[in-house]
Formats: sequence, C-alpha cells, structure tokens
Amino acid sequence: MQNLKQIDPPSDDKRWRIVQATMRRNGHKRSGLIETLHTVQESFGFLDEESLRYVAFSLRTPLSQVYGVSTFYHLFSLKPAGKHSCVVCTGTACYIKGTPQLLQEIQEMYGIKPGETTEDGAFSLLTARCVGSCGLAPVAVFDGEVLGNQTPDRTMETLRRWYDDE
Amino acid sequence: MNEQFEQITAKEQAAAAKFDNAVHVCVAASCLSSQSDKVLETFQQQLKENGHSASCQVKGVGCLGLCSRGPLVAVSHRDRPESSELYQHVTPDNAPQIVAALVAGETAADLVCATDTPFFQRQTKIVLENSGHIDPERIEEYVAAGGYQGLLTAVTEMTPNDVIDEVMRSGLRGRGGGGYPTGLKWTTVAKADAKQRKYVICNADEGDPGAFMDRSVLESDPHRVLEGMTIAGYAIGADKGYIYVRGEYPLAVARLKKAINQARRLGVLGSGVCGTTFNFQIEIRLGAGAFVCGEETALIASVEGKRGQPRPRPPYPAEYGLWGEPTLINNVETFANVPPIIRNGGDWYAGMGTAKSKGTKVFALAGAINNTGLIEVPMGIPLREIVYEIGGGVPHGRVLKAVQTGGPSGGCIPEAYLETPVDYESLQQLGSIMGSGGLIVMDETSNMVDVARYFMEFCMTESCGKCVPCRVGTVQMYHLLDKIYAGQATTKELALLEKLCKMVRETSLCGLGQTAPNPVNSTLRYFRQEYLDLLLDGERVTAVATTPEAQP
Amino acid sequence: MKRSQIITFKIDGQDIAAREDETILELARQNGIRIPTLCYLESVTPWGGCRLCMVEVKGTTRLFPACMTYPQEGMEVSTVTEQLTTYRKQVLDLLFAERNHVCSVCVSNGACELQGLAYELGMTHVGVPYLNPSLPLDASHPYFGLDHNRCILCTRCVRVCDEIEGAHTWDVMGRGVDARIVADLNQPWGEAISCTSCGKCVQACPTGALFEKGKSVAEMQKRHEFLPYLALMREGRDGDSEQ
Amino acid sequence: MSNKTKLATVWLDGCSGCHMSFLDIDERLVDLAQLADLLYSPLVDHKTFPDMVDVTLVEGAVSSEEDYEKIQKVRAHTKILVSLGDCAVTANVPGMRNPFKVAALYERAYHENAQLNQQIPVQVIPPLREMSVPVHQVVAVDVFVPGCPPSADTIFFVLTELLNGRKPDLTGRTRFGA
Repeated sequence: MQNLKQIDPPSDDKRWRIVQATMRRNGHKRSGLIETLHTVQESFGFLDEESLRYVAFSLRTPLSQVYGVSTFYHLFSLKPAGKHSCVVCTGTACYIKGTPQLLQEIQEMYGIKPGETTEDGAFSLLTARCVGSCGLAPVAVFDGEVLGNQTPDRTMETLRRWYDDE
Repeated sequence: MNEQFEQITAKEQAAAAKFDNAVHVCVAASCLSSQSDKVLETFQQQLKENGHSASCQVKGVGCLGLCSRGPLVAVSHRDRPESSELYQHVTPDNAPQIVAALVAGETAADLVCATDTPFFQRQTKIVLENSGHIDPERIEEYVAAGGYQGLLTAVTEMTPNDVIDEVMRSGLRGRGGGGYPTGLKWTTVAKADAKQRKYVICNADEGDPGAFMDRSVLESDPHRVLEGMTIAGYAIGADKGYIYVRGEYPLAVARLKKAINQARRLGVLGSGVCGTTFNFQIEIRLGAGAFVCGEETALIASVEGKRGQPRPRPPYPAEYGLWGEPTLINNVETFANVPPIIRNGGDWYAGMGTAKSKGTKVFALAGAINNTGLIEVPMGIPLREIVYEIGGGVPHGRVLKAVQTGGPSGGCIPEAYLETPVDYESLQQLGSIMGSGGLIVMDETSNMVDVARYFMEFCMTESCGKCVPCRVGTVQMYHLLDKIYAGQATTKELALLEKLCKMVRETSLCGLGQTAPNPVNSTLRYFRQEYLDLLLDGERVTAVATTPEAQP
Repeated sequence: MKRSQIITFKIDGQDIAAREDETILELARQNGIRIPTLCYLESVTPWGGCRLCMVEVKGTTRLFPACMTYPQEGMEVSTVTEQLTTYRKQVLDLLFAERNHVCSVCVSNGACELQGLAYELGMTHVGVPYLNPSLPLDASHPYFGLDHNRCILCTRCVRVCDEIEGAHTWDVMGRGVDARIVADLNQPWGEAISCTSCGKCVQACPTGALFEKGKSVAEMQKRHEFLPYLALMREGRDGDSEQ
Repeated sequence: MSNKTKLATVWLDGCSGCHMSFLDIDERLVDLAQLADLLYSPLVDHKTFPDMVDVTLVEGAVSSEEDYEKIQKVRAHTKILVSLGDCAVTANVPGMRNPFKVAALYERAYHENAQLNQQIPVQVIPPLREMSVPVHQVVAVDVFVPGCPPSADTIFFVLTELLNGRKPDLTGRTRFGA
C-alpha cells in the first residue's frame, strides 16, 4: 500500500502543487482528508466537483465519503463565494445585543440568508459563532476587517459602499 | 538542558535591562480586531523618530484582559516600577500622545485605564500568568518566565507515576466543562494496553458561543499548552499528540505552528525531549466548523478525517480512542494548568479553591456587563463578586436578571443565587454547569424564552444528525419555543416542550443532545412565568417579579 | 478484541449466559427476547442512532443502547418498562414527523419496519407537528429508486454497501435535520460510477426509501437473511489474506 | 327527545371515503340506530351543529379557515371527538401540499391548470391555511381511528364500543403508519 500510483491533478494549475504537498505531508492517508480539503479551499476558494474527485482518488477515499465530509463542516463551501464577504457574529453576546436585526435587515435588502451569496455575486453573507470580540458586540467582519457596535444602519452603509466602489 | 534555560533567561534579562521603559501592546484577537497591530507599528515608528528606540522596548503581547477597553497598551519603567500605566482605547492617532508623555517622563492622563480596580486586583493568575507579559512568538521569553521547567523536572527527575501522582494531588479537574478529575483520566490511559501506541489530544475546538478563553491562551501563551501536553505524554506513555484547533482561529494556529517549531529546535519537543530518551511529536489538526467536535468521540472521528459524529461511550477514549488506541483528551485550559502544578507541586495547587474544585478558572465575561474581557479567579469565588466587582456591574443603570454559564449545555442562574460559589457541584445544583468558561450576563431587557430559543437554535444547527432525539427533537423544541415566543402557543404546547426536553436529555447519543434541553429547563425552573405570560391561555400573574422557586 | 470469558446476567428477569463480546441486543435475540430497533442490522457495524433499543440497567438511571452495550457479570437489564415505551413512541413520533411517511404501499403489504414498530407499540397518532420538508425522489437508476421522503437516516444502506459490497456508494451528506443519503458526489444514483447495482442497500432498507422498480405492492418485501452469510464468507476471505 | 346517544359526523378536508366506509356498515346501521340518533352529518339535513353531542366522528384534515373554525366549534359542542381515518389522524393526502406555499398552489390550480376563467377565487372558496394539519394539532382528540379508510368493521366496532360507554381498543383492527 505504500507506493500508490500518483493521480494526476485535473489541470496544470500551480495551486494543485500546494494540495499535493498537503496530501504528501499526511502520507496520502484518508485521515488527511480534512487537512487536504482545507488546502483546496484556501487555494481555490471553494470545493468544486473536479477537486473533490481528485482528492477522493488521490487519498483512496470513497467519493460519497469525501462529499459527506465536505458538507458536514461549516467552513467548507461547495459553491464559489461572493467577491466580498460579510460575516455576522451570532455569539451569545452579539445575539442579545442585536445580531438578529442585522441579519433580518440584510435579508430584506439583499434577499440572502446566512450561507448564501447575492445573485450578482457581489458578496456572501456568513455567520460565525463568536469571533472573540464580545466587548464590541454586535460585531460583523467585512472582508476580514472586524467592525464592532453594529446597527442595521451602519451595517447597510458598509455593504452599500461595496456597491459604490464598483 | 537546565544550563541552557539559565543562559536564555540571563540573556533575556540582560536584554530587558538595557531598556529604561517598556511598551506592551496587546495583540490578542479582541484588541487586534480594533487595529492594535497598527498601534504597535505607530509606537515603533514614533519612538524611532524620537530617537528612543534604544531605550524603550516595544513589543506585542498576549491578552491584557479588559477587552472592552481595547486596544490596551501597558507601559512600564525600570527605574520606577510602581508607576507603570495601562492605557485604554489606544489608536494610531493617540499613540503619539503616549510617546510624548513617556519621553517627558509623564503620564497621558486622559487615556489611562485605572488598574487599582477589582478587575485587576481580584484575579489570581495561573493559566494567564504570562498572558500580557511575554511575546507569544518568542520561546525565549517563555523560558525566561520559568517555562519548560516543569517539563524538565518531569522527564529528568520524576517517573511517569510521580507525575500522575502530582496531578492527582493537585485536584485538577477537566476544564472543558465536565470536571472529570484529570489525574484519574491520566491513570486510566496510563494503565490501558495499547496495540501500538497511545495518543494525547488537546481539545482546542472551543465552540461555545461567547467563549474565548482557550483562544486567548493559545494566542497569548502557546508554549504553556505544548509543555502541558508533553508532560501528559510522558506521564501516560504516549509519543504523539494532536492539537485540534478551531479553523476559525487562524492567529492561534499560526502561533502554535511557530511555537512547535521553536520547541523542536530548543529540544523540548520531538525526539529526545530535554536530552532524555522520551520522544514526543505534536501535530496540529484544523477543525472545520462543527460544534459537536468538542465531544470526545466526535473529535476523534474528525482527527481521523471523517465526519465528526460521536459514538456511544463506553468504551471511553481512554481505552479505545484515536485509531482504536488509548487516548488522553484534555482541553486547552487543563493542559495549561499542568506546567505550574509540576513546577510548584500538587499541594500548592490544591491550596487554592474549594474542597472539591481546586485551583483557578478562566472566564470570558460578556453580555450586559461593564468590564467584558478575560478573567481568572480562584474556584469558590461567589458569582456576585465576579459580576459586580470584577465585572463592574450592569451598564446603563439596568438590573441584572441572570447569569448564563456553560453555553448551550448550561443554564441561567437568577440574581437570587448570585452568592453561589463558583465550583462544579454548586453550579450543577442550580441546573447549570461550569462549562468551558463562557459567562454571559443578562439584564432585564433579555427575555428568557428568547434566550432558550437562541440556544436551541444553536443545538439544532449543530446537531450532527446521527441520533433521532437530537436530530429531530431539537428542531421540534426550537419550533415550539419559537411559537411560544411569538405568543401563538398554548399550555398544551408548553407541556409537549417539557416532555420532549426529558426525552431528548435521556435518550440522545452524546453530550450535545443530552444537554441541549438544559437552557430550556433552567429558564423554566427560574423564569416559568415568562413562558406563561406568552401563552395564549397561560396563567398570568400581575406582579412582574418572578420569585425563583428553590427546588431540590 | 476477542474476549471469550463467559458471564451470566439477566434480561427481563431471564438468566442469560453469554460471552462478553456479544452485545445485549444480540444476546436478547438469541434468547427470543425482542428489542425494537431500526438502525441495527445483523452482520454490519452497529450504529446506535435510532435509540429505539435503549434499555434500563438496574442500579443506574442512565439508559443504554442494547446494540452497542456489552453485558457485565450480574447486570440486570430491563427491555420493556413504561418509561422505555414512552421514549420509543416519542422516537417514532419524531421520525414520522420528520419527513413524509404517508405511504400506500406499507399500509397494504405491512412490510415497512417503521410502520411495523408503530403498530407494535400501539401508536395511534403522531404527537408532534409534521415538519413537511420538500424532498426529491431519485428514479435515475434502471432497477431501483430512492425516495428521500421515506428515509429515516438509519444508514443501513451505507454500512451494507461499504462493509459487505465494498463499494461505499452511499454516505450521508450535511448534518442535523438536513442530513441526506447521497450516492458518490451527490449525483443521481443512476450516474454513480461506484454502484454495482447489487441491490443490497434496497434489501437492507427498513422502509420504502430504497425500493425496486416495477414491483407490485405485494412484491415489495425486503429480505436480508443473506447478509450474515456474506459477512461470514467475507471474514473467511479476509482471514486468509492476513496469513 | 329520546335518551339515545347523540351522534354527529363532520367532513373536513378529505375525500368522503371514510363516510362511504361508514355507510358500508350496511344493515348493521339499523342496530346502531337503536342506540344513537344521528343529529348532524353531511348525510342528514340539519344545517347547524347541535348544542351538545356525545360522539362526533371527524373525517378529513384541517386545511382551510372554514375547517379551522368549524372544528373548534365542533370540539366545544362534543363530548367524545373521534379522528376518523388517516386524513384526520395524519393529514395524509391533503397534507401533501404542505411543502409548497399556498400562493403556488393557487397559481397551479387556478392559472396553470385552468382552461377557462383563469383567476384565483376570492369568494365562495374558503381560503387555505398555510399548512394542512391533523385534527389533533388544532383541538384535543379523544379517539384515533387510523386507516384509509378504516374498514366498515372497524368503524362499527368503534361506535359500538363508544355507544356502550367503553373506550375502543383498536389493537389488531386497523393500522397506524400512513
């Protein structure tokens, strides 16, 4: 079982080398599946069918198992993300200080729920269970930048700016 | 090895002695999210421009505790240590003001954060002893602060049994929530027969919403956790450890990676730990967003690369764990307590706390409280002291209604019970649990049905789906709570909710389902009237105040 | 982990002599005591998910799943108590309400294990509101069909396909109440390359979620007596390859 | 007024099959008539529900606002309420619309599938509720008689038991599970 035939990546995209390195570091074992999926997602932004197939064959893991693992964990996404990302914290502190109103406002304005991307692909709405900035609750993270003390107005303002920048 | 430690320590001290002043900027998650990295840069730049970079040390440190006042900056002076200051809400804009004051030997009074307050004075720091003092990215500073001494003592002067005895004597109990005696767990794994090898796993999948203790320890003092794990590995006869970290904690992961490399290079990790024949490797495993992976057996499944679904216990991981081998699983804070226990002895540790709950506990204070942040207090301290003295009470002149501990597995403790000492048994008697350390304060604006609904929604989305009671029961309970909260339910539906609570608690496969009804049960126990007030046919009481019933 | 010590314990007052490596459920069956279950299937790894086989053990208030609990010397197990019956009915309540089990097949042929249990436990109605999800039916396979509405996520199909057929076509995707059985990369069953069309999953399925096409209602019976035989033969083959 | 048991039957959202099955009791109806008076039913002429009846058999799920109001009125004026048949017990076929929104149902029924007069009726047809639910989700039910439909023998048994003051034990007579 040691000298498994190497499977060729789906394309000569350089990013596959990073994925291969992760698999190699984990000895091409099934236990490295989650680590490998993390690398694919980091490199390509999401997990498409092609990459899942490649990972499954490389790690000798059944396709359905790879799919099962990819959909079990919140952090993996099988669809491409929007250009921008808005992560609203739903930790307890943020919740009691007004997260539900933020989400509702976004849903009313842009028609998306957490985990979804606007139709125009402008941004994805995500939720996180506590980003660890409870002192600033409620908190939202816009493209990695944490902004505290959010109100529906302030959140909408930030989102609108993404559209204005286009 | 000891000589090497001494050399490092001497060098560190000499380096520190060269500076007249020191500026410590908090670069842990909460301050970092308020751009404390830019503050750090500004200080470096300003001091350089003023020609003081040689006399003033500037470094990023771990959590300084009072997150609500962040970014925090601590300034100390070698010649007058008594007049060190803590500055709050420091921005790149007002940093020059502090530099100017520093240069002039003065204090930027309007930015000072008072440290003679109970928040700073009432804490006892063991786990967080280095937090805010050392640069988490430099192993030298950890060593200079007495780090890896415990490990060195353990592997060179003690037998594995001695180490376990010391942990046993300390009375340390699992800090992940359950409170199982750590020494007992270690003994079981040490005695278990391995087919090939044993494993140590550090559970850093901190998932309770509103809890960030483990994250802070990992970001502020990562070596402490590595040291604790390595000591555990020596004690139970394991040569391999995994740290299972939440994928949402990239900073913690980066610092751990760095720490592992530094520890290997120094020879306190890897093959031949501290020059002995004991080998211990640590690998990081990244979680991918699943609360259920905090459950031991689900965590093991996840480390094995599978869906994080639990399996019934027994057999416990201590006998049948990772890849079917005996496995020790402790959480971050538990491991972080180990090095000082070995360094100072179990009796020293057992001298703190209550009869059954020893040592200290780290809490993340959040919610309707003035001082949100991270605190470490001795076990047995009354909740009232945490909330009103350390926490500074409830803001906006509002009234405290309840304190929630234990996250989605815990419960709400009403104001009438605030004298309760914080220990495992007392909290359990009140229908809550110690949990991993999230402590959320709620004032009169929180509706307890809504709170219960929030936690049920959490359990529902985090249920793995393996067992029926948790998978479907949580959904049914959530819908019922939603209906009650919307004022559309009847007493019949409240009765159904209570019936489901009992059934889900008794029949679910793992802790997530078994404890999912806790927030409902505890709010029903103390705030039943709030439920009744929302029912279409509920008995209404005109008096607003609910008197909590003292139930056995 | 072969332990072969003989112990004695009691199930419902009946003395049972047992090897320590047999579960309470297996031992009960051998002794003619019926414990209800939906996810347990002889010859594949127990799953412990349906919680119907929970039993009481004297001396503890905790309940234990009989399919994954091993007896201990002197243990006294009760399989039928008022409490257990209440919980079992509640489990069925939850299952009936989770998806759509309005089915004209099992009513007339009586072959559905879910319905059989409801009948056995004297259920007259479902006590919780129906969740009414919208779930598809996959009829892409030439011989078989999959109706997610009838699936109770017992994972018998997953385990049979993996452990006996060795194809691992099936697995579970998603989590919680959104979990679903998937073939390969969530493809139509007929397009799943790993499927050998052996039909074991269909025979293992306790409800009408997996079914054979083109059968009359009376013919829609499941049979899985052959599984223990296959498992046994497989064991023999694996044993040889180790030597 | 005789002192016979007062009986009523109600038809909500169902196919009337349970009522047909009731009629299939055939000549035994005469025996029943010795014990009970049928005061209200789709099968008799009375238009208003009586003040108080002893036993009411309910066929069908609660689907429309009309059903919803009616069943509450019936409950208030009935001593023993019987859910008769699978639609009353599980919502059965009427419940199959539940995964869809009501607006989508109207669209399908009155626009897409209508040849003439494509419009959604606002009068005469009672508005649908969001979900079609079993009777016991709306009011308390005393006896459940599953089956699609329950056989005439079962219905006869249930009535005989009730009219003689016993709670019917349906074990072995009809099957739950649809």
